[in-house]
Amino acid sequence: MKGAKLIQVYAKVLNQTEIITNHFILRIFSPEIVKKAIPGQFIMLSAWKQKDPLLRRPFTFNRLFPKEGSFEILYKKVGKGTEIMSYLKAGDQVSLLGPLGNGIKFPQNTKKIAIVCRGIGVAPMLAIIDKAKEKGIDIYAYISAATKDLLLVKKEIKQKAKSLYITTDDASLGTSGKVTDFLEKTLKDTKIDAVYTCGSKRLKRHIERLKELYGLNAWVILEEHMACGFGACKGCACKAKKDNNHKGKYFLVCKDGPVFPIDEVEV
Amino acid sequence: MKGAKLIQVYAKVLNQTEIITNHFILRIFSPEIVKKAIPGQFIMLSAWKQKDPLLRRPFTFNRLFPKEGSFEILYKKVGKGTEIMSYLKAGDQVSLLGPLGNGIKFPQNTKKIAIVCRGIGVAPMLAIIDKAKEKGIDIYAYISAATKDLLLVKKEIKQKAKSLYITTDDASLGTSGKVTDFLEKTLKDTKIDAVYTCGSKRLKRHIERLKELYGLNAWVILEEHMACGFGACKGCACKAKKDNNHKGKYFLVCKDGPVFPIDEVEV
Amino acid sequence: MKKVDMSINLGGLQLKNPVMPASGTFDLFEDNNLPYDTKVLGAVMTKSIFLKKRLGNPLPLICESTSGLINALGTPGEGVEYLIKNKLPIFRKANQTVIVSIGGDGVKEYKLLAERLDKVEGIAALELDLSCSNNVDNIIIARDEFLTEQTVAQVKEVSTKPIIAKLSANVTDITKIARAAQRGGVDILSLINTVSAMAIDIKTKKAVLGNKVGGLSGPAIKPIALKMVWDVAHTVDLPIIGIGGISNSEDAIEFLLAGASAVEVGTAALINPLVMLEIIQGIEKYLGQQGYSSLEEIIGLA
Amino acid sequence: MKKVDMSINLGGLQLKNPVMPASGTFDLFEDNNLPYDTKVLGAVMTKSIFLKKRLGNPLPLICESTSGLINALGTPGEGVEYLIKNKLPIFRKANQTVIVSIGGDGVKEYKLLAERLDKVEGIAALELDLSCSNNVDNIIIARDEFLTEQTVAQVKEVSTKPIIAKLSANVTDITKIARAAQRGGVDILSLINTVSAMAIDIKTKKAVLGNKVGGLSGPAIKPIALKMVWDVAHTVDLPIIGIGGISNSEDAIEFLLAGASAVEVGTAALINPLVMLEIIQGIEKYLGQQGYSSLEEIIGLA
Ligand SMILES: Cc1cc2nc3c(=O)[nH]c(=O)nc-3n(C[C@H](O)[C@H](O)[C@H](O)COP(=O)(O)OP(=O)(O)OC[C@H]3O[C@@H](n4cnc5c(N)ncnc54)[C@H](O)[C@@H]3O)c2cc1C
Ligand SMILES: Cc1cc2nc3c(=O)[nH]c(=O)nc-3n(C[C@H](O)[C@H](O)[C@H](O)COP(=O)(O)OP(=O)(O)OC[C@H]3O[C@@H](n4cnc5c(N)ncnc54)[C@H](O)[C@@H]3O)c2cc1C
Ligand SMILES: Cc1cc2nc3c(=O)[nH]c(=O)nc-3n(C[C@H](O)[C@H](O)[C@H](O)COP(=O)(O)O)c2cc1C
Ligand SMILES: Cc1cc2nc3c(=O)[nH]c(=O)nc-3n(C[C@H](O)[C@H](O)[C@H](O)COP(=O)(O)O)c2cc1C
Ligand code: FES
Ligand code: FES
Repeated sequence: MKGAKLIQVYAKVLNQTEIITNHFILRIFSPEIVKKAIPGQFIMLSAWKQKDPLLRRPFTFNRLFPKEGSFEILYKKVGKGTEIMSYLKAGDQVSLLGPLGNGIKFPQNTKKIAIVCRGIGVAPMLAIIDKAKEKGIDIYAYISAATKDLLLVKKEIKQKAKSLYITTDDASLGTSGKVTDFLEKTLKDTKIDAVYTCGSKRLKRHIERLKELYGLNAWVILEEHMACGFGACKGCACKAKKDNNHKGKYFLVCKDGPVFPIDEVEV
Repeated sequence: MKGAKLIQVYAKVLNQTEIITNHFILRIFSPEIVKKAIPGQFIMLSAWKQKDPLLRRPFTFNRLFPKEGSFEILYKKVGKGTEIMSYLKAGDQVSLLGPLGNGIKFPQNTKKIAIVCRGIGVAPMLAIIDKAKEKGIDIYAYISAATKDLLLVKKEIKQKAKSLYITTDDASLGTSGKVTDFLEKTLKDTKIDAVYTCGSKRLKRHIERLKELYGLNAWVILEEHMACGFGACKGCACKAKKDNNHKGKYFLVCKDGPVFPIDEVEV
Repeated sequence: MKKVDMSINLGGLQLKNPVMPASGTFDLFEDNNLPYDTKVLGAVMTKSIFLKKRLGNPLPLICESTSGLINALGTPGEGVEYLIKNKLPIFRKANQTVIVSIGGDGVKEYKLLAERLDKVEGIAALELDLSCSNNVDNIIIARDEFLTEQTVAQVKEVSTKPIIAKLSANVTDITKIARAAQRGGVDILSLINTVSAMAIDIKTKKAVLGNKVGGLSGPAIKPIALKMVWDVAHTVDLPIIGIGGISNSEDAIEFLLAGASAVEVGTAALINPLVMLEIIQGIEKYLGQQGYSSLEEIIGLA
Repeated sequence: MKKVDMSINLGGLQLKNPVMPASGTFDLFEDNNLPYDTKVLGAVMTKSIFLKKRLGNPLPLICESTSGLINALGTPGEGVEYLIKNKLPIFRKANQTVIVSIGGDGVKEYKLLAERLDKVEGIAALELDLSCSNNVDNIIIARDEFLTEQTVAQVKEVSTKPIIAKLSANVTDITKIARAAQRGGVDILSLINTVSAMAIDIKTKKAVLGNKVGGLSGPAIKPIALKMVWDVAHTVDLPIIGIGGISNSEDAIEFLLAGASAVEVGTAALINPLVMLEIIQGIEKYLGQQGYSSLEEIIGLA
C-alpha cells in the first residue's frame, strides 16, 4: 500500500448473521475502504466508545463488494470485543481504520491456486477466491476443522472452487486425516501456481515441506496481537526465519504482513 | 429501611422518551423494587457491562407504579453514564440496586404539603405528589427553572396540585421572582404541614428562613457524588449543621438521607 | 466435581476461604441489609480506625476516572472506642473472622491502638494501614523502610494477634518495604493500597477533590497491583493478601497464581455487593475444573 | 473568536504547539500514510534508540488490561546509525521539530549516543528514556537520584541540544528524582513512562507477556500521571512535558492546568491516529472560549 493514506471512518452496519453458534458475518458499508481494499488486508474495528475495551480489534476482509461499497468480515466471538460486536445490528455504527497491511498478489500468469485453511482461518479466503475467479484462475480448496459445523462458508467455497477437499478431526465430514495430504495428491499431477494458508501452525509446517518438495509459491496469512495495526507500536512482531538469512530480524505482522512468503516467518 | 434487604436485579426497560432536549423519562419494569420503594428513595443504575464507566449512577424515583410493577426515572443527560442511558430502548436491560436511602414520611395528620423545586430537582416530586394524593393530602407546588421549557413534568403537576406557582429566570412563564415568595404568601393564610425541596441551594436557604418564621416542617432531598449508595464507601458525606448540636458530624447522603430535615444539613 | 478445600492459613490467621472485603469499602450496620449472608466471606474487615474521632477531608470525597475510582476520604471515623462498642458486635455477628484495620498518626498511635484492641474479644487479626494515600496529616509509613519496621515491631510487642501490614504501591521497590515489615516481625503482608492520583476539573480549573489529591482504586490499577504481588511473592517468604482492582473470580485467580494466598475486594463490591460471593464460587469452580483439590495448590503457580 | 498563541518555549526547545507523540508509539515510514499532515504536530518523536541493534523481548509483546495497554517490547531497534541514516530523513520531512529519544545500558551509553547525535543535523532535542519498565537487561536509572543526576550531567557535557529527562512513576518520591535531574543540568522533564505491571493467563497459568512483566499505559494511568506532574510542577522549577493516558483535549488541558507546558500522547494515538490533531484543535478552542490569548496563561493554573 505504498503511499495510500490510511482511512479512519465511521461506517454503518448493513446486517449481521450468526452463521453457527458464536460465528458471525458482519456486513459493513464503507465505499472509501472497499475501493482500496485487497484480499489479505485487514481493518482495525471498534464498536465501542468508552475505554473498556480500549484497543481496536483486527479483522481480515472475508468478502469485498466494491460495487455495493460494502464488505463482510467473518469472526468468532472469543472475548469482550467480539462479544460487543455480536450485538451489532443494521444501522449501528462502527469505527474503522484501514485498509491495513499488504494484501495478496497472484504471481504472473497464475492459472491455479490452492487455499488451505482450518477453522476461522477461512476468514480471508473467500475474498481471495473471488479475486481469483475474477481473473479466471482455478481454485483448489483444502479445508479442515474440528467438526463438520466448523467448516465455515463451506457452501460458498464449494460453489466457487474447482475442487474442494475436507477433513474433520471427528470425521463428521470428509476423512479425519491431514488436509495437506490431499494437497500433496493434487500437486503430484497439477501445477499449482500459488498456495495461501491461514489459521494453523500445523498446516503451515506441512505446506513448507511441500514447498520444498514441489517448489511451490506459498504464502501464510498471520495473526498477532495488535495495538495499532499501522506500524506505530511494534507490538505485532514475528520472527523471521533464521535459515533464511534474516538472522535476528523481526517483521511487523501489521506492516510487513499479514501475508508472508511461507518460509520467511516463524510462528 | 430498617431490615429490608437490598435488591440487586437486572430489569427490562419498558420505554424511554426524550421529553425535552437532553431530558429523558425512562420506565423500568421491576416489581421487586417497586414493591418496596418509597418516594424520596433512589436506585443505583448501571446500563453498561464494561468498566468504563465504572460506577453505577444514582437516580430517584420520579413515579412509582406498584400495580404495574414498574417505575419511572426522570433524568438529564450530563455525562457519559447518562449518555449511554439515553440510548436505552424498550426491551434493553439495566442493572439495579435498590431501593436505597430513606424515603419521605408525612407527619401525622398531614392535610397540606408544599413541594418546592428547581429544574431537574423536580425528579422526586411526582412520586411524592402521587403518594400525597393517595392519602387525600392537598399539594401546593412551587417550581422554578431557567426557562419555560425546563419546567419539567409541569403538566402532570398542574393536574394533581391544588395550586401551582411558577417562576422562570427569563420570565418566559410566570414571573422572574423567587418562587419561595409565593410560598411565603401561601403560608400567611394556609397551614402547610410539610415542605419538600430539591435541586437548589438557594431554595433551601429561603425555606430555612421561612421555617424559622412560620415554624414549618421542611425536608430537603440532597444529592452527592456516590460510589456505592448503601453506606459502604463513606464517599457521599455531607456536613451536619453546626448550630444544630451536630458539631463535626457528617451524614451519609445515601444512608442517612437523601431526605433530611432541612435545617440539619449544610450544602 | 469433587469438593475442593478452599481454606487457607495465613501466618496463624485461619480463613475458610481466601476472599474478604478491603478496608474502607465495606461497612455493616444494625440493619445489615446486604443482599447475601456475609458469613460466606473468608473474613470481614473494618474501615481503618484511629484512636480518636476524625472528620476526614473536605468535600467532594470521591470521583470517577477511567475504570477507576479516586477517593480522598481522609479516613473519617468515630475512633476506636466507638468501634469497639458499636461496630464490633455487628461485625462479629456477621462473620466469625473479624479483622480490624488500624491507622495512626505516627508509630506510637499504632502501638496504642494495638494494645487497646488486644484486650478486645472477637478480633482475629489486625491490619495496619501503613499506606493511605490521602491523609494530609500523617506521613505514609509504608514508603519508608525504617518506619515500617519500627511500626510493625512496636505493634508486635503489644499484640498477640496475627498482624497484617498493608503496603503502598507508591514506592521505588516494594520488596524492600516488605522485607522491612518482615524484620519488624509481621505475620502477613497485604498489598496494594490505593495509588496516589488526582483529577482536575477543566471548567473550574481546580482539583476535583476537596483534598486535591487522592488514591486510585478499581480495575485501572489491577495490573500494577498484580506485578507488586508477584514481586513480593518472589522475594519475601510471608503470606500475601492481594488487593487492587479485583472485580471477578478471574482477577482473583490471577492474584493467587501470582503468589497471593488470599484477596481483598474493594471498589468492585461497591458496584456489585454480590461480587465477593461470586468470586468465592468462581474460584471453587475453577479449582474443580482444573482438577485441584485445594486452594493451596495454585498459590504462586505462575 | 480571536486567534490564540499556541506556541511554547520549553527550556530552549521552541514548539509551535504543545502536542507531540510519546516515544515508542509513533513511527514514520517512507510511505508516511497517516491520515493527517504530521506537520501540524508540535514535534515528532522517535522510539528510544540504543547504540546497537536490539531484538527486544520474547513474544507476545503486548496485551490489553482494563482501559490500559501493557507492553513488554524491550525497546527493539536497529541502533543509532540506522536511525540517522534511514529514519531521521523521514522524520525531518514530517516535521520541523524532531526529538530523538535515547536509551542506554548504563550512563556511558547515553553519553556516547548524545555525543554521536550532537553532530547530526536536524535534531531539536534529545529525550533520555531513563525509565523504561520492561527492559530486562538494564536498570531503571530514573529510580535512583544519583544515577539520574550522573546520566544527565554526562549527557549535558557532550550535548549542545536541549535535554529532556523522562522519569519513572515507580518511585517513592518523584520530586527527588526530578531535582536530581535538575542538579545534573537537565533542561526539561517529561513524565511519566509506563507503570510497572503484569497480566496472568489463568488458562495457561503463566504470565501473558513473553517478558512476564511489562509497562502499563493508557487511560488507566492518567490520574497517576497527573498527580506526579502536579507534584513535580509544585516543587521543581523546570518545564514539564506531561505524559500518561492523555486521550483527548480535556485530558491534555488537565495536564496543562496541573503544570505541564506540553504533552506527549502515546496509547491514544495507536487507537485513533487523528487524536493529536483533535487535541491541538481542542486546546485552541478551549483557550478561545475561556478568553485566553495564549497557551502559557493556563499552565499550572490549578
Ligand atoms: C490481521 C488479523 C486479522 C484477523 N482477522 C480475523 C477474522 O477475520 N476473524 C476473526 O474471528 N478473528 C480475526 N482475527 C483475530 C481477532 O482480531 C481476535 O479474535 C479479536 O481481536 C479478539 O478480540 P476480543 O476482544 O473478542 O478478545 P479478547 O478478550 O481481547 O481476547 C480473547 C482471546 O483472543 C485472543 N486475541 C486477542 N486479540 C487478538 C489478536 N489481535 N489476534 C489474535 N488473537 C487475539 C486473546 O489472546 C484471547 O485468547 C484477526 C487478527 C489479526 C491480527
Ligand atoms: C440520590 C441521588 C438521586 C439522583 N437522582 C437524579 C434524578 O432523578 N435525575 C437526574 O437527572 N439526576 C439525578 N441525580 C444525579 C445523577 O446521579 C447524575 O447526574 C449522574 O450520576 C451523572 O452521571 P454521568 O455519568 O452522566 O455524568 P458524569 O460524567 O459522571 O458527570 C457529569 C457531571 O455530573 C456530575 N455528577 C456525577 N455524578 C453525580 C452524582 N452522583 N450526583 C450529582 N452529580 C453528579 C459530575 O460532577 C459532572 O459535573 C441523583 C443523584 C443522587 C445522589
Ligand atoms: C472509598 C475507599 C475507602 C478506603 N478506605 C481505606 C481505609 O480506610 N483503609 C485502608 O487501608 N484502605 C482503604 N482503602 C483502600 C482499599 O482497601 C484498597 O486497598 C484499594 O481500594 C484497592 O483495592 P480495590 O481496587 O479492590 O478497591 C479505601 C478504598 C476506597 C475506594
Ligand atoms: C507500545 C509502546 C512502546 C513504548 N516505547 C517507548 C520507548 O521506546 N521509549 C520511551 O521512553 N517510552 C516508551 N513508551 C512509553 C510511552 O512513551 C509513554 O510514556 C507511555 O505509554 C504513557 O503514555 P500513554 O498513556 O499516552 O501511552 C512506550 C509505550 C508503548 C505503549
Ligand atoms: S500492531 Fe502496532 S506495529 Fe503492528
Ligand atoms: S455512596 Fe457510598 S457511603 Fe454513600
